[in-house]
Amino acid sequence: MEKKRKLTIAKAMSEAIALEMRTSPEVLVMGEDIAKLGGVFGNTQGLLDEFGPDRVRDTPISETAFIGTAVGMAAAGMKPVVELMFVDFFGVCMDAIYNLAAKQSYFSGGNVTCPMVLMTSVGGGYGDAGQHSQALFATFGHLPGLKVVIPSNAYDAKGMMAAAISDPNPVVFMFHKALQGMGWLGTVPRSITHVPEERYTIALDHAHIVREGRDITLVGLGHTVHLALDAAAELEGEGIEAEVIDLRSIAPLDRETIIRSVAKTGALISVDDDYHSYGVGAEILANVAEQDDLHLKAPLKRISYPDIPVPFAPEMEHAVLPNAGKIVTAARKLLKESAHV
Amino acid sequence: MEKKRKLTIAKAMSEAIALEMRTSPEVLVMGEDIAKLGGVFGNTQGLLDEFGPDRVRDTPISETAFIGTAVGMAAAGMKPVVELMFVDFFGVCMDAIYNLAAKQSYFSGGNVTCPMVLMTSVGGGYGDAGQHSQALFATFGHLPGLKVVIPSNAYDAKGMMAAAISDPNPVVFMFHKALQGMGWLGTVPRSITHVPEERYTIALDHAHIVREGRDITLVGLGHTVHLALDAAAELEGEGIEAEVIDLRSIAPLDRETIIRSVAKTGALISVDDDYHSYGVGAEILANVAEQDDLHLKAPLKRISYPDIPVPFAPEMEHAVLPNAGKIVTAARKLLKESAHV
Amino acid sequence: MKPLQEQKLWMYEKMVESRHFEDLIKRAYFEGKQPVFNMAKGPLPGEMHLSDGQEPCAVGVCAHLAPQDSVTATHRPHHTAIAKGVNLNAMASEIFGRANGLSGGRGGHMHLFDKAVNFCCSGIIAQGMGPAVGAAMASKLRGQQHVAVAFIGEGAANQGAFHETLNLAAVWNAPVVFVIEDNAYGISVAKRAATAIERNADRAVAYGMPGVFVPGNDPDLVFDVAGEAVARARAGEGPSLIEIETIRLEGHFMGDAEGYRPEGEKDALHARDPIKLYRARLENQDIPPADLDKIEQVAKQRVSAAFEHARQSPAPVSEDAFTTVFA
Amino acid sequence: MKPLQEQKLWMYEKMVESRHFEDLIKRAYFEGKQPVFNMAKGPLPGEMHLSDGQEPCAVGVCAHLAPQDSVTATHRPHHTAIAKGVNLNAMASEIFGRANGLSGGRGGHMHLFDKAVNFCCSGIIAQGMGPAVGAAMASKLRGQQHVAVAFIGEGAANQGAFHETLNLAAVWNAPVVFVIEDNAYGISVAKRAATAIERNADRAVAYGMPGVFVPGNDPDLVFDVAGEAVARARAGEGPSLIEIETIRLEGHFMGDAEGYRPEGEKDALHARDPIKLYRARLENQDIPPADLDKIEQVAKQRVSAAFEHARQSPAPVSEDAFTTVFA
Ligand SMILES: Cc1ncc(C[n+]2csc(CCOP(=O)(O)OP(=O)(O)O)c2C)c(N)n1
Ligand SMILES: Cc1ncc(C[n+]2csc(CCOP(=O)(O)OP(=O)(O)O)c2C)c(N)n1
Ligand SMILES: [Mg+2]
Ligand SMILES: [Mg+2]
Repeated sequence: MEKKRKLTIAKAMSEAIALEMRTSPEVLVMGEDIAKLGGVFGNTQGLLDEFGPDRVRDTPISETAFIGTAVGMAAAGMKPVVELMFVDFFGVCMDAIYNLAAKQSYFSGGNVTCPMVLMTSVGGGYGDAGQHSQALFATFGHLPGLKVVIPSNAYDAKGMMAAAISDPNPVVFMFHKALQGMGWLGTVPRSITHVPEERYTIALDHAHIVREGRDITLVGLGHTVHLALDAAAELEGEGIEAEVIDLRSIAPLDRETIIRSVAKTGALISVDDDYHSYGVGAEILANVAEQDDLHLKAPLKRISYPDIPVPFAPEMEHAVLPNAGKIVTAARKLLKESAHV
Repeated sequence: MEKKRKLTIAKAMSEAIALEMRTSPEVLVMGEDIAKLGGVFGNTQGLLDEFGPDRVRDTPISETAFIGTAVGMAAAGMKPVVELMFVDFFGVCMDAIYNLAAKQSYFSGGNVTCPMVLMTSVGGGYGDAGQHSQALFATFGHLPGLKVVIPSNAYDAKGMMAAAISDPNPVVFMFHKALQGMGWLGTVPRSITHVPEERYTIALDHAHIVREGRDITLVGLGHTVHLALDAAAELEGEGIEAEVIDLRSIAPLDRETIIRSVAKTGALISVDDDYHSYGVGAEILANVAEQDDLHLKAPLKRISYPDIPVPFAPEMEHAVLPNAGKIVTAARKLLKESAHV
Repeated sequence: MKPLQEQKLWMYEKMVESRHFEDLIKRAYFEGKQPVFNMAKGPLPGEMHLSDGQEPCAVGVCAHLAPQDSVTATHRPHHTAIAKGVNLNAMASEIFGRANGLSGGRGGHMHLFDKAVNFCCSGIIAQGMGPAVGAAMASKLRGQQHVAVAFIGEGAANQGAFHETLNLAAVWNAPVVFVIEDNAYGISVAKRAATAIERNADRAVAYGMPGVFVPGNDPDLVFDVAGEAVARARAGEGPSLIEIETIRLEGHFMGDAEGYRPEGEKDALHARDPIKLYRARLENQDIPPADLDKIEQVAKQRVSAAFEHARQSPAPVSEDAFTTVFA
Repeated sequence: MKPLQEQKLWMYEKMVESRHFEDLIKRAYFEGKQPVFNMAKGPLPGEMHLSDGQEPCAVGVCAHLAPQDSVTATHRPHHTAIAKGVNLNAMASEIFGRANGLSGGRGGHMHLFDKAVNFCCSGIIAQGMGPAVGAAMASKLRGQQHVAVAFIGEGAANQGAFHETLNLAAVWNAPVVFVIEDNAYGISVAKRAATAIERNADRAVAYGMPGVFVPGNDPDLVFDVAGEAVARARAGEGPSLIEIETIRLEGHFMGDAEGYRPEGEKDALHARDPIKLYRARLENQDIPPADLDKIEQVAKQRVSAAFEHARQSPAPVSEDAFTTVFA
């Protein structure tokens, strides 16, 4: 029997970065507390010891400066991996991300690329309130020139990080705090998976069908993949077979996989923990609604985070976050109504 | 016959601001080049002369500082109107907007409000390229705590600006360069309308049906309202009666007006000039797709700006912008296909 | 500007109150988080940034402020809030996420707003500085004499907002004081690894405003320097920058093992506990220990009562999440 | 560091080349925009920021740079690009939005990238500064001696990115030079209304780096000061800040009526045209006018040929809009 190497996403990320650093002198890591501390979320643990302070650089609290610096390094052919500690901080440095990194290739007609990775933590659920709990997937997915990915488990995280570092384009690598595997944040056990020791890559433009089913399609990303899987397990007991899609990437979005699945199941629930309006679910639903040859048995449905700041008190926060129960209820309702049609 | 006062949006905006300033000492205006120059886009013309440099303040090129300053003034009960010259610059100051202004009410449990207006120019079409031509509606609409509005004509602009300044919440007031009425930017003539001299307000949470029709619903905002109207005029010649909705606001979004219209027409095209994915059209379509009692005669359709940076050369830029022709073609196609069903 | 005896006693009282507040937080924080530390659990979920050691910054500055004056604080706000006179019961309730908290449990420990004393804070580094300039300008434009104070950490002095707001305040001659609490670290990153010069106070020349470094984490010295700066602002003479040498006696946030500190550094810090030192000084100045004990007792009692109040207060209901998003 | 005669002549040539470039732009820009000025029309749509008067900044600095050295410029980039050696034909084509432009017409005048000489620019104020530090750090980490120069306007020195990048460059000892072209205005806003101190060069103390003010818009003085700074950077001694007094002979962008300037200011500026003054100096230094005429002629000819090239080049096709978004 194959020996299992169970790793957390945090460990998988640092392992992937280390592998790239070993083979490419152009890779370096920069960010706040990523060197000595190994990253607030553990994803750069051990890198300073192995690669030293030239290639693993703690920065001042100057996101505009060091992300802009990464863009200049990338233009020069280096491959910086930079961390924006919480995605919530994008407001102090978005220009470097969306007007510089994202447009470098275009403004140079493809002559100057921007091979950089911006890794950033997303998500709430642990009481960190309105400026440290946001997902903001769509904020990034909406702006052209960025690849935007989010792994749901350690195996994917390692392969996607390797692919991200190798990609000649800026990749926003979002890791969800609830899956990160830092003890102090709790962790969905399913995100801790076997991770092969060697290097491998996972394509950044393909969604992954993590569970097949014929009755309804559940689309999730990051944390909500696990909620969808939990819901699918519960629905199974009621004879409903849900297909679960892990988007992995929201830009590019693998529209075909979603549409193919809905063509099969005839029903869709999109589940994400970003804000509702102009969010991930809107895009998923719109893509399906635009198709002219799908036979839907129920209206499309999205479960997302409501259009409110993230409240601190758990009584409020937990109530408004998506969860498996909400998915189950919604699926039941959709399929029941469809049965009446 | 009533005497017509034909004003541009620029003039309507400055007139509305002046009216508020006359009656409320708490209103002041701040931004780059808004005093002596009267605003790069003319919307603060004359204010410095009338109200003086204490209340009409040119700022350094320090958006983080002066928008943050506006938040603090608003907390103290003043009503600052600040300008972010181009929406494209949001990347240098978004924290002040989305983490401070937008959340001040929530973080204080409603005890501290944030009565401020952030006015900002949007849109391209005149060759200003990738960092000065973006619309970014959805970027703002996605983040809770902000009202996000965009007028399509001078009458609306005046009433919406008055409402925005009176609103106890932060209002992002987006004005489209193609409608602004600055000679040097060209202007859609229809945006120059009669504007009553006296103060009036227009609700910020209601879409406006600018043309009734029974065959298909066209939803637009700002500039694309005019494209939709042009398309509707052309479609009329073919016997197709299009209903045109001017969203006026994307946050809050008047979902009911859209759904009611589509319930009547059975077909929808959403038209906007913001980026496609996770954009305005996605939200409009998703809302309709979620309904369970609509009988659609065609798939839903969105026309938007593609997921590419705005190119400089007109041969490229004009080709990728939405226009009336694209709407007409899409409407024809949808209705033709539906006829075959 | 030397503090009067009653001002000294007030500073002592507020420092003790603040420290006791943090002590009670420490106990409550780990409830439900044992045996495995999980930030999401217990009555105080989320990050928790304690201010132990930094009390002199808060009291020395806030001693000069009236409720009408404004303060914007940081992710580490408790000492500042207490010195500014934030309602202790409502603040404790807020941190416990209760319905009668400052914001009804919506904001939590990094987002404390108390309109009655014009206090607020933000968890994004340096971003509270703009609002402080705004509060100052509102006062100025209204012809009032209220001032505003923006507190930040030394790490925040490398954020763009620092530069922009100091320049804007200077150009507009805003009645504002910028106070840097230099605790030598931004999370794990030492000041010298992040800041190009030794003293941020020297950056004031870039804005043509006075910049003063206050050594020794000493309430009386802070009082002195802050007094000048506040008086200057109140007199319409413009903004000032102050950097206060202070110490962080706890980890960056609770749960921080502080492996990044050099061997022995932490122990040495404890010998410099400013409250102990200040008490010793007061005793030296012939204030009877019994008086100080009494002050201490009352302060602690007040805090304990606030915690009691918070714990007995009702939690919000889930529907509350949807209200106050808009006014 | 004084320029040699050939360096002087090079500076003269590049200034003339730059000015002629702008002169031809001026003519082309108004084509199709008459009688009513409409920015969207004609062969050069969009905003157009000319560099007339600011040539000394570009040539005095770039005289010290090789193609391997990097420059990041601003929304007003033509003089800098020309002094850095950007391909003139491809640059002209780009500004005309032609398929053989630097980016095939995707970027336009505010987004000129020439990889061969490591030049780029950005239209968002001060945001090119980070990439310059990045280019410098890439060189340093690779053990190369290339330097980077970030050009900005004096208005940009009030943007947060200025502070953050100077600090970062100092902390990391990056081989970078920050150059401020002080033309006294940010669009309509005078420097003194926006900047708390008289000279941005004095802000260098906030980062422990040398800061030098260069008066007089004088190519030789710029050459001198920039030479020191570039040498310093190349020698691994770290970053520098330079502020150059210069003048903007045209409006902020074309079409700007400049009503915000005090009466008479503009006329006085023209008397200070740096190219005329430099030519007079060179003549005084016994360079035969005929030699200078010859240089001028060649430079102008080169520019005219580039414009001819651009005008005869094909426009992109609409499908090109969709390529090169990603590499
Ligand atoms: C813009 C931004 N970047 C990063 C962070 C994460 N962060 C929170 S506290 C902190 C350190 C702050 O250091 P300092 O300003 O010295 O304050 P201290 O924690 O020492 O009180 C950092 C980096 C943040 N909240 N905001
Ligand atoms: C972040 C940002 N804010 C505002 C602008 C609009 N803008 C373009 S040029 C300019 C003035 C710049 O002044 P300065 O830095 O002195 O350069 P100059 O134009 O004088 O060369 C402004 C405000 C911008 N492009 N980016
Ligand atoms: Mg600190
Ligand atoms: Mg200037």
